[in-house]
Amino acid sequence: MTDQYLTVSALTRYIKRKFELDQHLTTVWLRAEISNFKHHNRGHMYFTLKDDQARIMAVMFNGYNRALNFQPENGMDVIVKGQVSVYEAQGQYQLYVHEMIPDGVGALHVAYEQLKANLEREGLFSETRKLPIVKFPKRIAIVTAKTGAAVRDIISTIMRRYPIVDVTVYQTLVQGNDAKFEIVDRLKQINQEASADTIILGRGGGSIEELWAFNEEMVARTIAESSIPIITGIGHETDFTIADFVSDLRAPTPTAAAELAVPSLVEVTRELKQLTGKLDEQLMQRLKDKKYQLERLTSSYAFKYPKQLINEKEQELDRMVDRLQKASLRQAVEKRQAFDYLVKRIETVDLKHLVKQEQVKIDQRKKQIETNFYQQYQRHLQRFQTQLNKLELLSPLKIMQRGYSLSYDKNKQLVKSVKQIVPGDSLTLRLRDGDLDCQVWGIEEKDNVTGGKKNGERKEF
Amino acid sequence: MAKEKSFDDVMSELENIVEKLEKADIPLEEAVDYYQKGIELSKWCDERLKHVEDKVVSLIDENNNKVPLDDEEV
Amino acid sequence: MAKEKSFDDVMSELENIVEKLEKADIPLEEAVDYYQKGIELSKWCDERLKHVEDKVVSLIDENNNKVPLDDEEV
Amino acid sequence: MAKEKSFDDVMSELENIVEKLEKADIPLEEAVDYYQKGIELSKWCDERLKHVEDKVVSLIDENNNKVPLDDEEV
Amino acid sequence: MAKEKSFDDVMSELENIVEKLEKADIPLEEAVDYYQKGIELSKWCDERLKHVEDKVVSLIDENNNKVPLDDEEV
Amino acid sequence: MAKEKSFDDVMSELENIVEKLEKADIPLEEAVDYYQKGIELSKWCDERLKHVEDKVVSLIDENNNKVPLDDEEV
Amino acid sequence: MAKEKSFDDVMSELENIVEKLEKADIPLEEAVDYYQKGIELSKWCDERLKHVEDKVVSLIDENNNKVPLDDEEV
Repeated sequence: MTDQYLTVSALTRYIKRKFELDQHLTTVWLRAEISNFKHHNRGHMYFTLKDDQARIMAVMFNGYNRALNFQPENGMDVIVKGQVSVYEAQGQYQLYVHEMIPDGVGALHVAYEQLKANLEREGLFSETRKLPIVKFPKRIAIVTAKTGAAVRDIISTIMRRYPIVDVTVYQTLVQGNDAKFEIVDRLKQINQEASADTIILGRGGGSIEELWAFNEEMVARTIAESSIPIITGIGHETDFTIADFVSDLRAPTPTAAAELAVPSLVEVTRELKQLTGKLDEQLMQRLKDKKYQLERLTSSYAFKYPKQLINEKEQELDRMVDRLQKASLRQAVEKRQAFDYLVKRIETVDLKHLVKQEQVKIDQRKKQIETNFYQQYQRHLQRFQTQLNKLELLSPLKIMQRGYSLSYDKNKQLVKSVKQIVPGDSLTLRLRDGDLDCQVWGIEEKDNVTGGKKNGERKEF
Repeated sequence: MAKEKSFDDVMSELENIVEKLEKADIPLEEAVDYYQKGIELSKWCDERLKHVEDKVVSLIDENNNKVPLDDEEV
Repeated sequence: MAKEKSFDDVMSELENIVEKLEKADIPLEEAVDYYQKGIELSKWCDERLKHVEDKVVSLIDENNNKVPLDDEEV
Repeated sequence: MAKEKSFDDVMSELENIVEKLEKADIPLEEAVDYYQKGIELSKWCDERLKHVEDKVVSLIDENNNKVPLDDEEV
Repeated sequence: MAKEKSFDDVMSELENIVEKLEKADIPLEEAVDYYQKGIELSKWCDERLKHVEDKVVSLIDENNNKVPLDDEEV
Repeated sequence: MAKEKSFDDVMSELENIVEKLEKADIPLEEAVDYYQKGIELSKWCDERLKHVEDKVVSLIDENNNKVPLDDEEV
Repeated sequence: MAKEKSFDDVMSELENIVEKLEKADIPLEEAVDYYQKGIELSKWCDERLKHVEDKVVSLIDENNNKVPLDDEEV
């Protein structure tokens, strides 16, 4: 069960959120009487707003009340703008006042604020739709009252600064109910006639009610529609009219509007002189630049010393020719060296020596042949002599030296038997030291070898 | 130069030309052309400024009549 | 050289040629051609500049008669 | 030699030949041919250079007459 | 000897012969034949070389007359 | 003896004969024959060598006359 | 004696005879025959040898006459 109960804080915060989410309560315009006013020494204002039947607690914090141009007091009727919210600590709803004006002019202010808000929303105050002010106008139209300080201030200022401009004053009412219609007509007229390149809309200072024509919507819209730039100079520095917001340029005073509308002739002349001077200066500078550029180019190394281009090639060619000749000579020299080396090698081949060697060989062979042959010959000779010696030693003729002789018949046959012989045969009797030719006279046969006579038979020649 | 041109336009033009001439890389011929044009414009402006006439301040009254404003008034 | 060519175009051309000439490895014949062309172009530029200078001086004289500027500047 | 050949082309050709000659193992007859060709090419280059030099000198003279630069430099 | 033979071919032939001649065991008659051939070839080579040398020298002389280089170098 | 026979062949033959004559048991007539043959061959060799020598001398002379190299060397 | 007979054959025969003669018991008449034969053979051999000698001498003479080489060497 206890879960269903809220804390007071939660409830209060909930209620506060509800207040803050309500669009009607976030911006409230209220007309009321002040009571219980207390200006806290820290700057905040606390008071009650009431009417015949009801009251509401209100606070205006320091940051807001500083802009007030009057001192609120009890019993004063005021118009306030603010937001309703909850002061949690006290569980109290109250009005947090942002703006406050005394009632009476209050209605005008509301209208002013509402128109301002509308036109702003429409974009009429946008800087982008503002026309540029002509710097050197030829004709200026002044829309203001025929008499009064404003028109005098404007004309004298223009004539002092820029006397070459045409000035036309378009007389108009600047206060009262009809003022807005005249102002609108004049502005339209000037636009139709295209009789000016700048319009000054001016009026001297006054109360908000006196300046009210310049807060009228039709004036504001006419200003916005103008194809000629409009400078407003209305009231004093602190006065901001709707016309000021819509105009192409707002001046704080009529005199200031005149100053903004035209340049000073002295300044213009000075400016022209400066520009003309710059013209000369710049052209000379450009010429100088170009000259310098040209000089820089024509004095560049390659351009200034064109022979250098050739010189390098000359050197290159010289080097190449050098290399060509060296290489060619070297080729010839190397071939010559190789050739000479071969020739030398041929020449070191000693053919004569070879011939001599061969000759020596031949001679050796010849000698060997002779020697060998001689040895052979000697061998044969020795063999022969050995046999010859032996033969001589064995010669049977030596036996005959002891007195023997050998008889040979006429046929040179050794006579070994008497029977080989008949008397009368010739015999050769070989003795040791010669032969005897003999004739057989008689034959006497003997027995055998014993030497006995055989039958004593004797044959005679 | 056409008379219709405003002093304002011509001064702007002149200023424009000076700005262009101030650029270092502007071609020579263009620079000369600009210069020539600039001289012309400055002459025109000069003449314009010298030619200060006494301007009459006129008043368009309630009846839309154009009347010269009394000097005393101004 | 055609009159239509602008000074700056010709200067660019000249600069181009100088750059090419400054390269060490440019072929001989090309180098000479470039040089010849460069001489031609530089003459043209020089004449152009002189011509412009003369023109400017005459413009300034003309100008000075009407709008006297500082003499030292011109 | 055809006139269309550029100096640098011929120099390259010459260098080519020289490089070949600088190789140790080239046959004699080839070496002689290369050498003869090399001499021919070098003569051509020489004439070309002389021709070009004359041209440059005449260009410089011409240039100096019309656009006098520093005399010592050129 | 046929003109078509190159110097280097003949040098190879000559070298071949020299190597053969340098062998200790070469028969006498072969040696004589080789020697004779070698003499013949060396004469041919010598003439060839002289011709080339004359040519190179004369071309260099001729060249030096036209393109004087450093005397020490050539 | 046939001319086709080479000097070296004949020298071999000659050596052969020497070896044969060195054998102890060679019959006299054979020895004589060998001897005769040997003498003959050695004569042939002599003549041949003489001929070769003449040729060598003439070749050397010829060489020296036509290709004069360093005199000390030849 | 037939010419076909070799010196060695004849020498063998001679040796044979000498051997026979060396035998003590050979009859005188036989010995005389052998001896006689031996003498004959030895004469032949002697002639043969002389003949060989003559031939050698003539060959040497011939050789020396026709191919006179270094005197010391031969």
